[in-house]
Amino acid sequence: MFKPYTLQSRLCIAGALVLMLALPLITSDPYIMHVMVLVMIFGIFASAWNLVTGFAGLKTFGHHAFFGLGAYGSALLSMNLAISPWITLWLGGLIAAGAGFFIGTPILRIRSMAHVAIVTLGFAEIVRICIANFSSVTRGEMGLWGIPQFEGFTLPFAGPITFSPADKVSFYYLSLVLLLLMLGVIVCLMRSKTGLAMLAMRDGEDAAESLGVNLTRMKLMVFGLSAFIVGIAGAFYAHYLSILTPASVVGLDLMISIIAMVLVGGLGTFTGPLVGALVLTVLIEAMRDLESYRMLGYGLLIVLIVMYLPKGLVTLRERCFPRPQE
Amino acid sequence: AEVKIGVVGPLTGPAATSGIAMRDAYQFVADEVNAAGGIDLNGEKTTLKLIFEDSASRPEIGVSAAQKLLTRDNVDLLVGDTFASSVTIALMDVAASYGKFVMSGQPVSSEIARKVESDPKRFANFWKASWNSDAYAKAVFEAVEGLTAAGKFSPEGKKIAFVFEDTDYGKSNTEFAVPLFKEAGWSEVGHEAVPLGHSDFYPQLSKLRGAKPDVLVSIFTSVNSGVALTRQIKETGLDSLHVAIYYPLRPEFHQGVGADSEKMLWTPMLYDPVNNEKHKALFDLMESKGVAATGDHAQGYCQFAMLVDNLKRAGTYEPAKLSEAFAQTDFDCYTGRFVYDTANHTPKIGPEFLPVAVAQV
Amino acid sequence: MNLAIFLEQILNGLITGSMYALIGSGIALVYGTMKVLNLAHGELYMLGGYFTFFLTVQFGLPPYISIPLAVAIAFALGMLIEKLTIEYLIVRENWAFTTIAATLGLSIVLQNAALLIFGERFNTVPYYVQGVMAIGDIRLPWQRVLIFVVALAVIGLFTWLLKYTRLGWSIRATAQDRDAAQVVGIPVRRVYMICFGLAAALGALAAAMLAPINAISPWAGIPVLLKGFVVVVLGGLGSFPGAIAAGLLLGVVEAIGVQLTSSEWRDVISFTLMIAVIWWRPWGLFGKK
Amino acid sequence: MANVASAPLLQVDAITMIFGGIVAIDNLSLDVKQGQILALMGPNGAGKTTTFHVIAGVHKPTLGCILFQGQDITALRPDARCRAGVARTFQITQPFEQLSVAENIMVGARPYHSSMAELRKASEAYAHKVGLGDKLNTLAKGLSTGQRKRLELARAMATRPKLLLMDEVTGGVDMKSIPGLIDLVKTLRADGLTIVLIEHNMRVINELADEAVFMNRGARMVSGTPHEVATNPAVVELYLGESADHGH
Amino acid sequence: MATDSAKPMLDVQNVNVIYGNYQVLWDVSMQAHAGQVMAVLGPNGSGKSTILKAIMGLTPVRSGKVFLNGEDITNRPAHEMVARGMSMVLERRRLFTGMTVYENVMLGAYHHSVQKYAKDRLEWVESLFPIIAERRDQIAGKMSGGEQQMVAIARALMSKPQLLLMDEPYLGLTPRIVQQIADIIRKVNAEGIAVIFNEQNVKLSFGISSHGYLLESGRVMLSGTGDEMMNSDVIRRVYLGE
Ligand SMILES: Nc1ncnc2c1ncn2[C@@H]1O[C@H](COP(=O)(O)OP(=O)(O)OP(=O)(O)O)[C@@H](O)[C@H]1O
Ligand SMILES: Nc1ncnc2c1ncn2[C@@H]1O[C@H](COP(=O)(O)OP(=O)(O)OP(=O)(O)O)[C@@H](O)[C@H]1O
Ligand SMILES: CC(C)C[C@H](N)C(=O)O
Ligand SMILES: [Mg+2]
Ligand SMILES: [Mg+2]
Repeated sequence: MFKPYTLQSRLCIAGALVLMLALPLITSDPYIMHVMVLVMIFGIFASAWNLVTGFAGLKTFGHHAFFGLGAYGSALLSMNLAISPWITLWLGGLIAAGAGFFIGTPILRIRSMAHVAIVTLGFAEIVRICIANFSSVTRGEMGLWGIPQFEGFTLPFAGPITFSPADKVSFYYLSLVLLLLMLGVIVCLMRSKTGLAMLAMRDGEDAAESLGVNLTRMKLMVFGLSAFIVGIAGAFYAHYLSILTPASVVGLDLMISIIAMVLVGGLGTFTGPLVGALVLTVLIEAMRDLESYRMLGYGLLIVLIVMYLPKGLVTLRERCFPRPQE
Repeated sequence: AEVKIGVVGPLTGPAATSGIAMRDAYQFVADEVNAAGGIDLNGEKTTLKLIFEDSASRPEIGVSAAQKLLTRDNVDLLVGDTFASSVTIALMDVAASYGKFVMSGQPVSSEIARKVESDPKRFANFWKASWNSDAYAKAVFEAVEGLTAAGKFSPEGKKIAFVFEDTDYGKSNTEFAVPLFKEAGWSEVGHEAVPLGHSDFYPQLSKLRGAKPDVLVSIFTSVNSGVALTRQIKETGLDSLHVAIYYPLRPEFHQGVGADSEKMLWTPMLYDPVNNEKHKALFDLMESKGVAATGDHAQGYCQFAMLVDNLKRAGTYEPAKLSEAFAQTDFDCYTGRFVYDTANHTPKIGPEFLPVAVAQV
Repeated sequence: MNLAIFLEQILNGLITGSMYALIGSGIALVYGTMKVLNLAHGELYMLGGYFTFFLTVQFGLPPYISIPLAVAIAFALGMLIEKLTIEYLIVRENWAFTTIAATLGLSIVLQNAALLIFGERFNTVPYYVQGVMAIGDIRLPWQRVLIFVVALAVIGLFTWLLKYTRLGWSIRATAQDRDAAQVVGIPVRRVYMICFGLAAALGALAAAMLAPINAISPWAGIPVLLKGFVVVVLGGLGSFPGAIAAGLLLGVVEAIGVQLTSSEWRDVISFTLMIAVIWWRPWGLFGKK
Repeated sequence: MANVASAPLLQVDAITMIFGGIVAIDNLSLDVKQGQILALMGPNGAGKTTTFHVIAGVHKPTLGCILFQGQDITALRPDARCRAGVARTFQITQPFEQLSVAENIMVGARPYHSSMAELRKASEAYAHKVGLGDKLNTLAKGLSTGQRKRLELARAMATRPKLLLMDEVTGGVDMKSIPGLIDLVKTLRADGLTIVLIEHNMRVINELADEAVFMNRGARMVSGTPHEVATNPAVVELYLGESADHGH
Repeated sequence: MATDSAKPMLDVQNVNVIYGNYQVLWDVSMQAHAGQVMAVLGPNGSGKSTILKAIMGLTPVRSGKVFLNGEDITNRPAHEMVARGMSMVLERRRLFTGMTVYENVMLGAYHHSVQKYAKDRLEWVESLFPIIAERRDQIAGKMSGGEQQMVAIARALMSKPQLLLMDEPYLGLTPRIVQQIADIIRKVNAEGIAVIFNEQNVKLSFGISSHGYLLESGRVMLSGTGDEMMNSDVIRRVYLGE
């Protein structure tokens, strides 16, 4: 993880980037664009969850709270205070980060994985119920709609860019920019000394502490950052789909599918969450033809992937082309 | 020729019961129509092709489904969601931006109607096939008033309590009912929202026994909750008048509670094949093709038949023309007569339209 | 609020709590011994409910035969599932997460298999014992009393089993160090299988006891799982007496929460309680540091 | 006698540590002077490791306090003590299993290098010093007992401490490498490092320690030069047994 | 001293062990006879622990065979070994850290074929290590390093093994206890039990062992009797670094 990029990996990254940039030129089928936008939203979410769980070793099951807070926060700010979604996007992230610090504090003391999982899950349930119950503000389960879209603008060469449900391509590029930005933050962090200290904390808190790693600061930092990123993803989702219901953005279902993505893709790797988000989102769409067998097949595939590729899909390459031990 | 109709509804997840029933009912109608050679559209005999997609009751999955139907399958019109209001609200926008005609199925949320009213131009080609959430509230209120007037029921303290499912459905019903009763001098002594599928009501019932309401209104989509509440009311000996919304129309309810449902009121009496001859006719019709029809089937059947009828009258699936036909709908079906309120694209309710009937067991 | 209602609420809470405890105990068994967070426990519960339903309602067997039978089937099914999936994963190095993923996948599979096989309808089972127990103003059906008694008895039995039997020792030893357990002659693979089977049996028993109250459907397992987890964590992982106490506590807090505020805040109250407890005692109410 | 003026680098001031009913440390005081190597000896369960835990901040002592460079550090967390200059190894080794040997050491050396490449180079140098030069890219979970002990030492050294606490670092290390480790420690001392070590290997103690403290049941029993301690009849009886020459 | 030298109790033939794609053992062969104490020597990382684990069945053997009393036990699960009379002290103590000392020790006699010895043996190990009786109900993981090592050894002795594998049994123990354990090894050995152990200190090793093998980089470099080994140049060079 801390070695310089090899030529091969540079080429892979460049290739993937070019492909992502060029995709709308190949096909601008709105359905494909829509699925890809979802892939990228979930990719951001999954990467941020992987940051706390895979890299920092804090096994939380409650990150959907931050997604929901980001989404509702941004939506309500832009609706009620008439602030541009371009700004509330970041405010949504900040709200989520605040909540991240808040719930990060009690879990500082907890070392058992299951406890962290349950405490965060409980917190997310509290958030969901509160959003559902304060229906005078959030309209509760009836769903918040009428969320403003991003304002359009004019790009020097490309002409006017607009954001409406039919403009999938502009959403595609916007989400791609966000994804790259967030991913850049995560990669830079993890390849830095802070990242190293974080991995050390994951593998042994006592030893890390004895080597000068401030666990409290580290945990709060990573929790806040990850919540911020998830909050941004949530805020983008709100302005993209323009309907929010507590069950769909703070529901356990959402968290479960994110967890599945990361585990299937490969926990504790950079590409794993992205691969997982891509594969599972596309898979669940591709299996629409299986009709009532769809979810059955989906679950079965998760089990099989986990059993035969226990470190996730990202290890597939090494499976196929094993590299000699150095 | 063939007209492609995309249908989005919950085929998995906790609402799958209804979603699957809706799917079967729609297909039933389509098969009937196709067996008769189809309908005349744009001057051609046209058969109906239904393409179903799952929404799992989740907006983003529903939007994906709609997106796929509209672009991949290139459907000519869309029905969605067949059951969940939140999905309908989400895909209204998507569909509007493609300029296709959209009808929703069972969703009742008044938010949908409100959204139509908020931007009539944008949603000119969206029509709702079920009434608004306030319908039940009115029905309950009128039923209680009616019983009192007839001297069959005497509310001493005029106290009312609600136990409802913590969903859009449960909450909005309660929200509409409370002011009606309050205006008539009632006071609300219980307001208990429980999670979907909840089944242990002892704490709520203990609390209510202390509050002694005259009327207890319960609102669930999950039959499980309905059965449990009804039974536990009996067990704990709470003697309020129990008015149940929606869930008793599911056959499992009667299986589950047996005699414990005595004396309770329920609405909507959408479907009662035992006592209602029209419903019986529909039941027999579907039974002959091997479908054991439930209330969901009945609604699905009539909603879709109404859509087909409108297609026939419009002679095209072109959105503007079809919407014109919808505005003039007057379609009599087994469950009632569809006539639209053109202000909010919602079918009218009432004895002469779609009856939101109240019945006593 | 007068005293009678207060007492009645505590009683309600105790009974609900005993159900939570029964559900939590299966999760606690697997987590406490195998360190596997079994996300498919809810589905094992759900299947147990279906077995009970079919044996009792469809085949008309009396409950004292159908319930043990359903529990036995669940035991076998649990062992089979373990044999087919967990067994391969648990020997690998990153098992803590792969097992979560696998049980997550399994839960989706089982839910949808149940949907395909049993259909989407809700099914109920008649009460096993009829009649209502009345003490003064308080009325409780015997069915609920039965649940309470069974829950306490079963969890008591398991506590004893883990602490004092050879099987119990081997389960605990395997949990702590797989290699060391093998070295002293414990057949760890079989222990894992039995463990998972027992957990499935506990889930099925919970479902069988609750089937007359909670209808059975393919989705019946989901809400159950969450409450089960809360109980397990609150009570201290892997601690059976802890699971009982936490279950009862949670039940009582919920009931009183309903009494004092309204039902929509019930879960907020119980989760806040949980977080507070864990903040105060991170190892749970009864677990060890 | 010589440096009356210079206060000790580390002062363990009358600490007592009680776990449940077990008194692990019983009113123990230690003074460790700058540049000194102090050996902590004692039978199994005497409280040596616990003393290290208390100095390094893993446990807060039930009674007493710890002074480092004249400052009371009893309230500091372990990471703050590390930054203040206290490093330690673990008797029951705790490598970061998913990180490579080089990365393990890099964690310790973090504060001293701004670029990752430099950090890595510095860490590799430490690995070579303890004899792990051929295992740089092996994940720590694949290390053998002796290799783990070496890694502990390298990691602690990489924090560039003022005070190094070594808990049985040579236990499990092969005999061939022990002289090298002894030399390594000697050069560390020559660079001004102060060391407290726990050892059961008398040869290592004799070669390295300026002073030895023999603990029993949590309290200081005998102290003096290593030779004095090793020849004390009570120590022989309690600790060394018949063959007092064990380990030579 | 060796009885029936024709038929070794344990016969390891050309064992290869590979972790991932790193080969740890290369064609290792060794024999042990009943009543023999055998030392496995070698620098760190030479594969001493690995060969013991391979014999016990804790590490998969890629190729080669392990025979116990003439029976092929290659890659048989470890728990069966107890019934066949084998027992092992794992490296780095490996106790059931969350269970009590008593439970740890008693689990040593878990297997039904050895359960009958449990009571007598418990008394015996308690007399060897008084700390076991003193700390009966302490959680094993909270003991000191040396105390844990004693519990680990006691646990291995509980099953009255025929062949005892000990991986660095002296690690972290004070000299006095080391002597005590050496005495124990001698004593059990006198009852006809074979002991294979792995220890860094050559003198200590050959104080009690009759025979030894020297491993280097996963290969057997040398084997022979204690005296032969002690005086060999290879040992001096490879192992003692002299
Ligand atoms: N966390 C704890 N809880 C309870 N008892 C403990 C704990 N830590 C240590 N002890 C006890 O305190 C005593 C001292 O332990 P310590 O680890 O300091 O011994 P030591 O001198 O390092 O011994 P060794 O040479 O065996 O490593 C031991 O009897 C041990 O059982
Ligand atoms: N899981 C593993 N993955 C990769 N390499 C491993 C693994 N386990 C052991 N090794 C390597 O195999 C070699 C032999 O290890 P082993 O534990 O047998 O050594 P040892 O002779 O017991 O050493 P020591 O004296 O330090 O205990 C070591 O170099 C070690 O790094
Ligand atoms: C009664 C049901 C048909 C209501 C439906 N769940 C909705 O969302 O509106
Ligand atoms: Mg120690
Ligand atoms: Mg070793």
